[in-house]
Amino acid sequence: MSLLQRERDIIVRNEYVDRFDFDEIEEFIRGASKDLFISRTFKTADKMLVQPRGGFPTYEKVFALYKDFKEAGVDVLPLTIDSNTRLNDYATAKKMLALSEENDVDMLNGYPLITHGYRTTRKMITHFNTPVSLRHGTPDARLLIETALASGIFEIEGGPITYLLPYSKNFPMDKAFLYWKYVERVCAKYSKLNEPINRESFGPLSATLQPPAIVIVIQILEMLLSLEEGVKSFSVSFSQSGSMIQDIVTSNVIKKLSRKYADRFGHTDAMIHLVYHQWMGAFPYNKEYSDSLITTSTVIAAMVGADKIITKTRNEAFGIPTKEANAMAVACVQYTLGMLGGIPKVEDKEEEENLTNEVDEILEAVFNEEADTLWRQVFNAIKKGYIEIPFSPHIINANEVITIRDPQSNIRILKKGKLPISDKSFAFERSKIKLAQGERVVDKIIQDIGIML
Amino acid sequence: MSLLQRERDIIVRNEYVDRFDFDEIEEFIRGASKDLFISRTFKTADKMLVQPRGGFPTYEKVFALYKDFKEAGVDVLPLTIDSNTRLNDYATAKKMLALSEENDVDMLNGYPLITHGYRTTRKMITHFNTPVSLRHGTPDARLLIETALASGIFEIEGGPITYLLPYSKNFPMDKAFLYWKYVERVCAKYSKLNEPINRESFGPLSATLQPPAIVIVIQILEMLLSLEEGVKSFSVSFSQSGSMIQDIVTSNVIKKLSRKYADRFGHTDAMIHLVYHQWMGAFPYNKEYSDSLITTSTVIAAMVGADKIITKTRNEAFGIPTKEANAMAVACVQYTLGMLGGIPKVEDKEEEENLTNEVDEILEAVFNEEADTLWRQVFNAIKKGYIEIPFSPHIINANEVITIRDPQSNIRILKKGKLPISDKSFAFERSKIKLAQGERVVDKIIQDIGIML
Amino acid sequence: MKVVIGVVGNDVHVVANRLIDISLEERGFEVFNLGVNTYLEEFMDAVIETDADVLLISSLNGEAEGWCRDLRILKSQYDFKNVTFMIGGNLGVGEMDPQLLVPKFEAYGFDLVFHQIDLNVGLDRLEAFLEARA
Amino acid sequence: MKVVIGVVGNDVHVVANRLIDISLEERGFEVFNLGVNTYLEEFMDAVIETDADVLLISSLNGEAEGWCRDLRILKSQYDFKNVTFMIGGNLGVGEMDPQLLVPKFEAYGFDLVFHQIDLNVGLDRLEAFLEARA
Ligand code: B12
Ligand code: B12
Repeated sequence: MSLLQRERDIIVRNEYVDRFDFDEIEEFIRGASKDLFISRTFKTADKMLVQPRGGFPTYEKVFALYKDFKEAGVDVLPLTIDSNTRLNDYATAKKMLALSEENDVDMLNGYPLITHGYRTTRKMITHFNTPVSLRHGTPDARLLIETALASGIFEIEGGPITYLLPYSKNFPMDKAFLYWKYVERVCAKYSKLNEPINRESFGPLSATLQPPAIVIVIQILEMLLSLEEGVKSFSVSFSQSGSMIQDIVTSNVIKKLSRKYADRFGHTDAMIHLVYHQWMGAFPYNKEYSDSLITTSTVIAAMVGADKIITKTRNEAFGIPTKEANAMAVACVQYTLGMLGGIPKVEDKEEEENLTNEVDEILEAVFNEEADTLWRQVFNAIKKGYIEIPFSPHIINANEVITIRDPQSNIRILKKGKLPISDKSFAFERSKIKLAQGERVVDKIIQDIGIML
Repeated sequence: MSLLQRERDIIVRNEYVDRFDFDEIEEFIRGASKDLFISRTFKTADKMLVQPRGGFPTYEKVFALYKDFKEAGVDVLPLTIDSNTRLNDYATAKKMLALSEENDVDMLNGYPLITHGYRTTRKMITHFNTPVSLRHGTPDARLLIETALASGIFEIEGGPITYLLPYSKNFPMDKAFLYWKYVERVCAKYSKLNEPINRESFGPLSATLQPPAIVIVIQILEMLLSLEEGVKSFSVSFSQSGSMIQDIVTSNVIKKLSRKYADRFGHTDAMIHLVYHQWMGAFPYNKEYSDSLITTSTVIAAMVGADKIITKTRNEAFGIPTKEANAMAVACVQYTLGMLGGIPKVEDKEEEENLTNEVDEILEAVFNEEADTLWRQVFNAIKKGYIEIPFSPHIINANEVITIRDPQSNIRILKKGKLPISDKSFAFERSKIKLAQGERVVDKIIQDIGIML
Repeated sequence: MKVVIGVVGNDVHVVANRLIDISLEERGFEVFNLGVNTYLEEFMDAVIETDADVLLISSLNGEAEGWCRDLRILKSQYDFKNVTFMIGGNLGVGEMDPQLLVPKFEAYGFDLVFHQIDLNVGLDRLEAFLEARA
Repeated sequence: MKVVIGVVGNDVHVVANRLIDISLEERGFEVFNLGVNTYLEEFMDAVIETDADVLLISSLNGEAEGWCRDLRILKSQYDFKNVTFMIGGNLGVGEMDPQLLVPKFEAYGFDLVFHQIDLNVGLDRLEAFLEARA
């Protein structure tokens, strides 16, 4: 028995889990409907796929949510996991699920997948026969991913960096890398049985003034860590920045560089997709304005040429959206994509060159790290502050980089901390920034975070 | 006394009109608040101006509408006139106004300006101290415009072609030219007293598959006819086509050519502005989709670089909008414009060249007409079918041109009728069209009209 | 079968009118299109003159009611027994309840009333109606 | 004046926390920032250790109620008479009626409760509260 399989046997043996029948699961995946694989939908669809976020504690409420989503014309269904399950606290998840079922109130902010188990969940997934994407934010997602795959969920979001730096205060980073290595391997293994399992990285990060160079570096690194383990279908992603041209530039560069680095590392057969997240920062308290923001994001996504868009709702500023609000957003995004014609192909050579240089420079520093494996190089790079994200709650994050917006709303690097970008690249960033006479950086930051309010 | 003044005295002597005190009106305009002149706002504002449409029968309802618009952050107020007044049927307008006032139901689809008179209306206009734009659709608008200007309404929409071909079945075209000449002259005269009066042409035409070449030709001709009489501030306009790139191309070409032809005719001192109409064709019956359409139009307007945007509402498919729906649209458009950053400057050299050629070719044919005045040249050109608009109800319209959409939703000329465009230009149009095997043109037209449904 | 079509009153919305013309021809009707801005009397005259089987009126700008009120009176003056009267489009000002509009126009003397209904749905219903009548 | 701040429970929303830190410093407070993912007991310990005048808790992910229920019990175990207890952010799951939320959190032992209120408005109110108390 392989080492991996031995680890798997241990992982799935858990008092909150019904016996895992690996043979049956392999059989299921081998024979699973092609329509459940987003990796295939990416190939066959001639439109941008639309996917909302969402999850409720009970099976019935998720079923009802999926029904509404389908009626709204959804392309990819989401399954968002509750935060107890994310923190591997299955006992609390179980208790809260029972309370939710008895009292018809939601005591969890998502679907406790481990508690429901794969046998139950699979019924729902196969019933709707639509690709499902797993949204969590879990550093140790081993059991979660085993359960998801066994349920028929063939797209897994996250990664050791993107589900750690924005989502955790002190989960040990080396562990995160190893636990995600496990996830990649299981995904790779199952990818051989039918269509490939798709892995997706979470580009929005802390969703707050993230400079594109850092986003792209992290996307490429998580992609390489995944492909390295045998994954064949991967989605890089980023979220609306607040500047249309910056989104276009980011898109052009991430498409070019993710392919370039995948190829350079020998993964020429890997499929790479681009996912665009509608505005992930603070939403306005006005629901009509939120609708306007959602449509604007959609138009930008079309200009960016994303393969998939992940939607927000008019309830975003208030709390977990109702299924109605969520489905309405899906319908409106589909409507907008359907009627939008004549999208021009835009580029900005100078900006693209600078962004390409920055990404190359940071990646070079990572690859030059003395370490035996890629994940250790990345680990060191983050520890040294070569990579850091603004507004991360994690203790390992360097917190030295400061970003603000230029007059066109592009996010620019004001203080570069330990980012290994060249003087030339940094000078380019600085040259775009215009602070008004006497304007304080803090005030500018507050204003720049709140541009959508 | 000048000939014009003699005509003016006759025009304003009408049993439905209170005595016109021209001296007092001149005094009023001379001393009027600069804030009432959109020609000045265009110069001082550093944003796209937002203007809705709207008008109700009674003074009180328009007052309330304006209040809501102001709270929504409107830049330019509209005054839409009822259709009896448009047809110079002041008796019916008066009767219906009385009924509306007594019964608190709207018996008119707009504001009967003649019936209310300038003394009353001026109170409202000066109270809000915001530029007002007159929206009508009247071929003989002489008395209407006298009353509007005397009221403090310093932007007048329309023109002898754009308020005739889409709006009338058999009003004589030569008369329309002469009546509008009167309007231009009065506007020109008053323009000397304070800031210039702004004239605006109505580019949407029949709002149904209008080819950009025809729209631009008509915009330029109405502009020239107006500047010729001494108007110094003019807005050309067009409406969303359904293709983002076609709108951008239209904008780039209309900006360039309107300036070129104004200068060529010696009007180098005239200010020319660009107005963008949100989608003017059939709206969806779903109000949320209408909201999405409105936001999409707004984003395109920003890309197009318009000086003013004219908004629609989520009620469009159903009927005259409530003041609440109307104000909401204004607020959402302002929100969208406010948060949109990093708009790229887009161009498409090949498309722009072709469109420029088409416009130049048609205008050349007009200017080559044997006639002593420009308006007669235009008149002849329309009679000969050198200029015609698809889906005009007017008997003079040639109705030979057929347009359909290409795969990018651009509106293309399938049959050119008598349009004097070169074989090269026409070949370019035809080369873009792709009809599916066995697809009938009628079905394609029906589908292409309804792209927003 | 002969159909007289047109848009009633001071209404210039011509687009649907053109499409109805084409669709009727395709369905094999002989069409007499009076275009926009047509008054009720003109419609009546045309029906008599062409000996039409159907009168199909459109109204989009919301003013239909004012222009169609007198249909019953006009109908009573001539023998229109074998003529089918049909109206469609946007039959009210502002947002209207179709439940209230339809009976109102039926009372004016229309056999078939379509408020904000697609023209093809309406023409299918017309054909079914004519068949049932025949 | 000393203020202990932080985000309660399993909540990682750090942005407002950073801004509150900066704003309090600017207003002349001495700030002890415990960051995100802080439990009620840790807050209490920090208040005692630093001898703070104010405890300012944020909660954004909707779970505040579960984490703050026990405040009254904890308060009763120590002498917090001179400490001002304050909470703000997004205090419920889904869309909530602030009219219901505020009294609930006051009952838990908070002096100042702000549901979806801008931080500067909240800090102005804090200063006014401290002044009135002095
Ligand atoms: C950015 C963001 C994230 C980022 C956070 C990055 C980071 N590490 O900080 C990411 C993407 C990682 C994230 C993750 C999650 N998020 Co989140 N997130 C947001 C979002 C979009 C903006 C928050 C923000 O930064 N705002 C900007 C700052 C400056 O403002 P603020 O935090 O709103 O605070 C203001 C006021 O509340 C006030 N304030 C705050 N504290 C205090 C204290 C006092 C005393 C006073 C007076 C005022 C005050 O001051 C601020 C400025 O005025 C909000 C929705 C929104 N608001 O639009 C959701 C939101 C807060 N997130 C939410 C959720 C559920 C989550 C997740 C659980 C999502 C999931 N299901 O996957 C995860 C996990 C988080 C966890 N374990 O806690 C929900 C909370 C639900 C609820 N309350 O009902 C929200 C409301 C979104 C939603 N509608 O579902 N999120
Ligand atoms: C394009 C348009 C115009 C163009 C018309 C160009 C032209 N000459 O045709 C222009 C810009 C010139 C225009 C002008 C005006 N318009 Co207009 N216009 C529209 C718009 C946006 C689309 C109409 C259209 O062409 N639709 C496409 C065609 C194919 O569909 P349709 O006409 O809706 O018809 C469908 C059905 O009703 C059905 N149908 C039609 N007839 C019949 C008959 C039968 C028997 C059946 C079964 C079905 C049927 O078939 C069609 C396809 O399914 C509509 C709003 C909308 N629908 O989104 C307003 C609208 C019709 N206009 C309106 C108004 C008020 C005006 C003006 C008075 C505006 C003003 N205040 O300035 C003027 C003057 C018009 C006049 N005197 O009549 C109102 C009517 C208000 C109401 N009913 O309450 C509308 C609804 C807009 C609004 N919300 O205010 N307009």
